Amino acid sequence: MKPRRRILGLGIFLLLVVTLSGWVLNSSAVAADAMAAFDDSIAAPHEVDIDTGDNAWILTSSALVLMMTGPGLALFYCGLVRKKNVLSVMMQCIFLMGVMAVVWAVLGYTLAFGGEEPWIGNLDYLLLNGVQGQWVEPSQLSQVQGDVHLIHCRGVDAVQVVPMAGSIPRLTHMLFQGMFFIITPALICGAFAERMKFSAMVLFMMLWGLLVYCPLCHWIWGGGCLTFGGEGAIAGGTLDFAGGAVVHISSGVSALICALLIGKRLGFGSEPMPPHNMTYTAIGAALLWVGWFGFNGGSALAANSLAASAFAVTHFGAAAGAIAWAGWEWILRGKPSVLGACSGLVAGLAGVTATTGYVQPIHGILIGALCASACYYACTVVKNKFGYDDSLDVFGVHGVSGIVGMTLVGVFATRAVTDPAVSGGQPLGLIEGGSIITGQLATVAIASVFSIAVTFVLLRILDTLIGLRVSEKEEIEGLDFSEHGEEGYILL
Amino acid sequence: MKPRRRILGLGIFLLLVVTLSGWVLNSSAVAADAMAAFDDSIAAPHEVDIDTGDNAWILTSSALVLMMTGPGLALFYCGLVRKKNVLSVMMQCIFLMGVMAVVWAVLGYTLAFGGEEPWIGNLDYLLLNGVQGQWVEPSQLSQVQGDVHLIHCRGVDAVQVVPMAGSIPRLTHMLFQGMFFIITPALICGAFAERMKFSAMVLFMMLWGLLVYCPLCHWIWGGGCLTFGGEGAIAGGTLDFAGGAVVHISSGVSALICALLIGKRLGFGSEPMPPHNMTYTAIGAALLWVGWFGFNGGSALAANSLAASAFAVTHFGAAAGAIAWAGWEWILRGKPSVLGACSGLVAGLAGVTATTGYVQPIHGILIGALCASACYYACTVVKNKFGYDDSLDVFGVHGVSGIVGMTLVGVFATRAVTDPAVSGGQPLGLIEGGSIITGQLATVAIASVFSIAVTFVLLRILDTLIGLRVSEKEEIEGLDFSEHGEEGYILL
Amino acid sequence: MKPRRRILGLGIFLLLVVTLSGWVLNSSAVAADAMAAFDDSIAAPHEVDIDTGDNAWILTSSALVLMMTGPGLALFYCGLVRKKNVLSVMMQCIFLMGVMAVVWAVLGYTLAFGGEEPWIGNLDYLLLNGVQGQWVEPSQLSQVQGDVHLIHCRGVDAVQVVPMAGSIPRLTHMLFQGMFFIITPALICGAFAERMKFSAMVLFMMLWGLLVYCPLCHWIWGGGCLTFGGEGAIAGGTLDFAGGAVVHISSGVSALICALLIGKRLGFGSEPMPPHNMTYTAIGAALLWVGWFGFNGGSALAANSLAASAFAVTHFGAAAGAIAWAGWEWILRGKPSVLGACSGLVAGLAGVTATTGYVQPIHGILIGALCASACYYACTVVKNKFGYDDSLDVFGVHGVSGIVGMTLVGVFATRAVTDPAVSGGQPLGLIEGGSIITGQLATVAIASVFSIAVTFVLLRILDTLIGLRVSEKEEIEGLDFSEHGEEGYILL
Amino acid sequence: MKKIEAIIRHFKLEDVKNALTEQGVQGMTVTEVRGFGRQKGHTEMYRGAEYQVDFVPKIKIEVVVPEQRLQTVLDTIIQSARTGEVGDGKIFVSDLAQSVRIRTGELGPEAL
Amino acid sequence: MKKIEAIIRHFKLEDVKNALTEQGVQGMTVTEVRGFGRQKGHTEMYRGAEYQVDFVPKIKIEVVVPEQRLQTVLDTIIQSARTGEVGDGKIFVSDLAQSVRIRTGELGPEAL
Amino acid sequence: MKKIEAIIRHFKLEDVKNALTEQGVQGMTVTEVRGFGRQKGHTEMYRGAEYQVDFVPKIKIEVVVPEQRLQTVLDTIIQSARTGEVGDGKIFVSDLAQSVRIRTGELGPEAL
Ligand SMILES: Nc1ncnc2c1ncn2[C@@H]1O[C@H](COP(=O)(O)OP(=O)(O)O)[C@@H](O)[C@H]1O
Ligand SMILES: Nc1ncnc2c1ncn2[C@@H]1O[C@H](COP(=O)(O)OP(=O)(O)O)[C@@H](O)[C@H]1O
Ligand SMILES: Nc1ncnc2c1ncn2[C@@H]1O[C@H](COP(=O)(O)OP(=O)(O)O)[C@@H](O)[C@H]1O
Repeated sequence: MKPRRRILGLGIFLLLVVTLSGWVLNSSAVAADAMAAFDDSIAAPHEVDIDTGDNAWILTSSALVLMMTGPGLALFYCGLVRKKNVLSVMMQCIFLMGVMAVVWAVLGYTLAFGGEEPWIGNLDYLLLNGVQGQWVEPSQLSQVQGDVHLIHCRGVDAVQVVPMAGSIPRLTHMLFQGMFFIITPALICGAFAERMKFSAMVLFMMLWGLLVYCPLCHWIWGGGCLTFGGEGAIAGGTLDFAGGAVVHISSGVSALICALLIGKRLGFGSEPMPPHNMTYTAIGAALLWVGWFGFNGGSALAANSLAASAFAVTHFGAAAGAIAWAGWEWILRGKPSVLGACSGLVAGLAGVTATTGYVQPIHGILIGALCASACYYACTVVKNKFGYDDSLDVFGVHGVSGIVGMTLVGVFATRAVTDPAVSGGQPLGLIEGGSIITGQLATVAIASVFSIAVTFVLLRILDTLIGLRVSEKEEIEGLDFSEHGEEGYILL
Repeated sequence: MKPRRRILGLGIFLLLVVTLSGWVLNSSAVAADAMAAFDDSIAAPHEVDIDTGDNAWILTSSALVLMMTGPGLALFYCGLVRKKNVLSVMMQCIFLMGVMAVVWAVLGYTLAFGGEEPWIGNLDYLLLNGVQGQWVEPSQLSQVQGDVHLIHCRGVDAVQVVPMAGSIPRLTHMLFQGMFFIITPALICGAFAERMKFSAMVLFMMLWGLLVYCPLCHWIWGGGCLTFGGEGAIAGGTLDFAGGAVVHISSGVSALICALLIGKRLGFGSEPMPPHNMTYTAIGAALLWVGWFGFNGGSALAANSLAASAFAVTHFGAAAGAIAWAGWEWILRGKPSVLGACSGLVAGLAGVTATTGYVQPIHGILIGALCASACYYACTVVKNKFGYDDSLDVFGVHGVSGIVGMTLVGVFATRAVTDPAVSGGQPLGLIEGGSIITGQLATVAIASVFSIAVTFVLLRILDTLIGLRVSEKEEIEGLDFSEHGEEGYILL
Repeated sequence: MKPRRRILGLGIFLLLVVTLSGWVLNSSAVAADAMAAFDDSIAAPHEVDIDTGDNAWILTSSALVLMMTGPGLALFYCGLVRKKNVLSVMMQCIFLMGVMAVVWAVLGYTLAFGGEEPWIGNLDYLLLNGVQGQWVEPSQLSQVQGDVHLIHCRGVDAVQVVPMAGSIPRLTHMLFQGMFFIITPALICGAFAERMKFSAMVLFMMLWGLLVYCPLCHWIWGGGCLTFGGEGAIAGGTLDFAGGAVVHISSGVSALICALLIGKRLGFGSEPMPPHNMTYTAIGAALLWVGWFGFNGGSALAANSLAASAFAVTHFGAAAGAIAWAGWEWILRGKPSVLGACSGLVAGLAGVTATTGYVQPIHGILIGALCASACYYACTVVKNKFGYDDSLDVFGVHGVSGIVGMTLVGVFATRAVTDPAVSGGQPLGLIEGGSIITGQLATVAIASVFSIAVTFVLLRILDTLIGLRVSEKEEIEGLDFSEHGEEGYILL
Repeated sequence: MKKIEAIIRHFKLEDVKNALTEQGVQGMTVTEVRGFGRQKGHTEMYRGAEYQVDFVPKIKIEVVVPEQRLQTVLDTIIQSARTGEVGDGKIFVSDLAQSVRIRTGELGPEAL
Repeated sequence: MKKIEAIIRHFKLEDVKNALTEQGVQGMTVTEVRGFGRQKGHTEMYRGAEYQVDFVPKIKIEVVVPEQRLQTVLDTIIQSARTGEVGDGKIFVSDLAQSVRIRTGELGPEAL
Repeated sequence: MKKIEAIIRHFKLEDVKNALTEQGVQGMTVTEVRGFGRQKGHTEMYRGAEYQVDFVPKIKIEVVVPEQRLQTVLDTIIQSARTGEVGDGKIFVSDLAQSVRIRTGELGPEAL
């Protein structure tokens, strides 16, 4: 077993190294080619300025969103498992920060944001070409495509070309979006905590990112077939400000499939499996709240009034979620718990995510409370009824509130908040007489079915190839030692 | 007892839900009314632009200030209690993040910043009306009050109206100030740690926020009767840059009243009650330092030179505080302790808070050292003399350094730093020949007396109604289980 | 022994207090003098505007970099030692945050950035004169030197003068650079963890900062003898964007000297000394990753495209580093470990630091992987061969990747990214046909030799004067109690 | 009365407790211990440092029983704690001179 | 010599220690244990999962005393550890064959 | 068979374990305990509150040995655990009525 695994690891690793080195070293060449291939009809690059305030905010937001995965989610999740698996959960988060970042740079970003084809991005941004800076001779300048910022150099004709996305460098856009590509798969880890093989997890997530996340992201944000008001968009397209469908539905329903296919933890249902360190979970939840300001506020892609409004919806959604969940516990069980407040705030946050740029901050309170209440029901009643082991309630929290939140966009969205370039000044949500709710419901369905299907197929294939689960002995021993050879705490 | 409590919780919760839903659903209507009620004499809205840099900085600062409460203060405090109460302290912080945020949106902001009446804000901003965006028909545009930013929509006459506060959206202002409304009550929790009933705590804090914080905030920052240089301001008004009086004196002296009225912990004085996890306290202190940059630096409400200067005073105040407290320990006891350094840096930070926008950064060193020294004396000598159980030294640290800091503004404030629109180019502190110190001392007295009085009355009422303290049995068992049904660590 | 130590502490502390108070209180006077001494030939101050976006970003970055030391590095390091020394490591980080901040304000900044002499800064900025704001009468305005921003006051002739550094206040520049002055010595603490005397540590670091860091910083960043393209610069000067040499080589090689001179921990090699809390180490590593965005991205000193590019290189360097180190473990030992991933990401981050503003983001992947691989080799093979006890591998991680990173600047640096004002449009790295690599190698050599020499002398002197190491009994007992009188965890 | 001390595997605690409860045992005391024995520990690797963990986490159960129930209890523990692999643990039995219930002051088997 | 093992409530440790010290007891050894007995544990609830905590944290005090002081020490413990509610704990007494002070090699009661 | 309980200093565990292993001892069980004795604890100071830590962290080693090896084992422990300063600890020896190896059901010295 050991040597087999070792060889496998070796194989993957070498593959990665070789491919990457090849690509990276070729990238300059590719860049030149790519440029030569540009359409001559475009006369001169379209110059735009960088807004330093916008750039400052989106860079800050990018840092905040990375912080959500590590240490935020890592703490939130690792506190909930048993002590013997604490490191395995942290490792999943931290290693995914590494792997998904590289996959994004190499292939993910271009699949999600390259061109505006309906189904999937093109390869224009492969290996960050056309994203990172270029040094361009005057003769080739006319071939530079898209919005750019030009930095001239005294006494030299050639010019530094900075590809732009709105008022910020495209690199900033790529970074910010890349942080979503990390946290979304990391969320899924909660479903199969304490039993999935690390190697299978890594492979699954790489593929899931490219085959589930990138298409969804392209459809909804990258100019694809669900773009709101886009020509030929399905059901008129959808409003999903910061990832109700792209992030939470996709990860939530995939998590459910994982939980079902990978099976329950040994002893689930018979043995107690209480959180080993609720203080970590609480710290993690607080960090998620803070980081989510970047997640949602940054999704305005500028430091404008929309960012402020999205920030406010986020804040009130989290607040109301915490009160609602802990409140239900207080009423139904007599005691509000820390885990309740933390689960509720995360549910509130996940729930408002889709809505943040479209609804009034004061409505954030209602939306957050509704989402958290739905999740409370899902995690306490529904889950117990069906008996699946979605260990850290990824579906119960993210899946459910993603669905509820996406739906509520159709109710509460208002042109008083929404970017007029998006709303076109037309009424949006039911409350102001709009009818975007059909597009919202269609998107919920599409995102769910698509994620379920691809996840199912991926897991089946990986199960056949390398197996998804550690051995029974390893599971009893704990993944910290069996998968990583370490111990979490040596406090004696 | 249990059913009684349950019913109570239920009552409160339902009340909250009902009130909120009512209010929230009515808010659009209210908005229209409010607008209709505007004075016709105002011809057209006063347009201002958003400065994206300023907005980016204040949004970032808001995130930092929330981070101060959770996980910052939560860690700082929870490390200092006994293991059996670790979660109860975290829960107080996290639940207050939820409750105070909602109270602020509904009522707090308007009481603090609505209009410039001398005693309390008006209800202009109730439920965030006039704070969040509006969609306004051209015919009603003339009725829009205050500074606004207008976002036009191609081909549509109506316009999106963004209420402004200086160069940032009013929503950003509301958010930033709202984070103060969370941390200030959270600070008080240190006084009654390990023994106060959770339900009583929640009710107390909601009322305290509305009845102590909002008035004080309005008087000093909201154009009320202590506005510096304001017409008819008491004693000429006061300079309190980021909350020496509004935050630290108010919470510090209220904490003392809490400690006195709620009484000592069982075993206080006879049993050892050492901090159960100094590493948490140290992490928390470091996060407080980092977050305080947003607290003080953000109080410039812009990313200007004043923000930089306030940031610098903060940094040096914390640094000097850490050195001073640990230094006194080193001299007087032979060993500098981690808790000493952490207490000192927090004392330094709390101390410079009032001064940050008015004094030279290099003077921050002196002010931080003085405040930390005063707090050291208060926490080691004074407290032991009087024997009250201010469990985590909220008064000894925040109260004392709030008072010392507010006083030192009168000594060190200088027009070389202060916004000229505030100083009017006149000398301020004693050192440069000014005489604002009378206003400073008056404010210290007013803020202290007011906070003490209201806190006293509130606690007495709550004590009669629902009782402030858990039962003896629950206290021995620990609040983690008795109040929240959970355990902090399961490390075996 | 005790009284001797106490007296010593007392002495140092008093010295500090006295000196500081004297200086601080004199500073206004000094300021006036300094101004009077200005050259009359300069006619009027050179006015520049503050870019609020740039200022927002650099203030945010400053906060992020402080967060790297506390709680970032504090957690990363303290998790790796034994439980009995956990607080001693935290204390080193937190106390250094205090001490180095004050030393920087008083003397450090001016030594590093005062004037452009080749060897060391002048005293223009002593005690923050010429850095913080000034209130200047019109008659003296002509004597104000350097770039400034002027804030006028209605109805008053005098003006508030804000010294500038580019588009940000000089105070912001001072703050940002001051955070580097904290983390660089803090890094060294890993070398002598679990055995160095706290008093000796404090003195050593103060001197090291002034005598090693400040000169290096001045040579490379402050206009000194290693300024890239500077007149008479050694070997043409060097490109070190965010501190490959200034921070990582300097701290890394000094750490090695510390480890050698202070000697091994008792029981090193015979007793197991496993990390007592890998969860802390992982949290710390994640926070370092997040904070490093400020470290490298902020080194653009603006929120421009260079900042975005540096941010991206940082991200991919960390990612590739984590994959590489954990990958080598997976191949060679069969299991990827959390400590491996964390060490790798830190090695990647340290490695790309020098390169971030000069290389393509996609190359960051390669550079990060190379640096982490070199560090893996250094920490596993080289270290075991030589048998020194660089307890937390400061040399193996920071020294090695500093050296590799600085060298790789010479390979990968490109004018497609580099600020054209620096590159002058000329090819830089080997790959694009440039030849800056000589300057890079020269700087590696100079920085190493200089740091080694000064560190060696400093330690020898301090050893003679007060001794570097705690007694054997204290070491066995643990530094938490013996040096600070506290316990880390009381979890029973 | 006899005092039974059983060193068992961590994850067998629930099983043993349930089995004993079914046999009518009303009380026991459990301690976290670390065991050294034929079951070898494992090797952990932190960066360059290899390190042998000789001690394996175990659970010690202490049950005091009246003489006559000794054998049943022993058998119950053996059955419920056994996996058949090295490291299942030991049971040690010793005599007890006296036992007291603090609450009531009851002595001997009554106190159990 | 007799070995006394007392299982007591956590928060009674200080009291018992002080009472024993007053009786001239010069040494004891304390262990964190978890007890199962008539005092039922409690139910914790984590999201949807209910979970019964059967084991209650207790403290085990071990004191070795010369035969003649046995009764005094027993009485002292009983008095200082009693609250009168279920869960006050037990005291177990057994014979000791020998005791040694490692530092000096002293044997028997001298070693205590 | 005899049961040896040794209370030793924390940092002596490795030494004692190695010494015993050399003497052919194949198993032992180790517990974290806190000791109260002639070796006084220390005073910790948290802000204004002084607080006396009476209990010192110690290690308890339990080894069950056949009668005839008792003396060797005792000597080995005494030698390897001694520093000569107050607080080196104690060794307590008691009789064991029976021992069982759970895996095999072996009894008596065979079970060790
Ligand atoms: N002589 C002994 N004295 C005390 N405890 C022992 C002794 N031998 C073994 N043990 C305990 O029993 C546990 C299991 O013993 P081990 O030899 O590993 O397996 P097995 O009992 O299956 O042969 C050990 O981890 C240790 O805690
Ligand atoms: N038969 C037993 N053997 C060993 N320990 C026991 C036994 N019975 C009880 N105990 C210990 O004594 C503690 C108190 O016993 P319990 O039955 O709860 O209360 P009480 O002693 O007041 O009747 C238990 O938690 C357990 O640690
Ligand atoms: N009478 C006793 N009963 C049980 N344990 C004891 C007794 N006396 C001492 N001990 C244990 O032995 C340890 C060492 O004893 P101490 O008196 O401090 O030093 P020494 O053995 O060198 O005289 C104590 O910490 C305690 O754990």
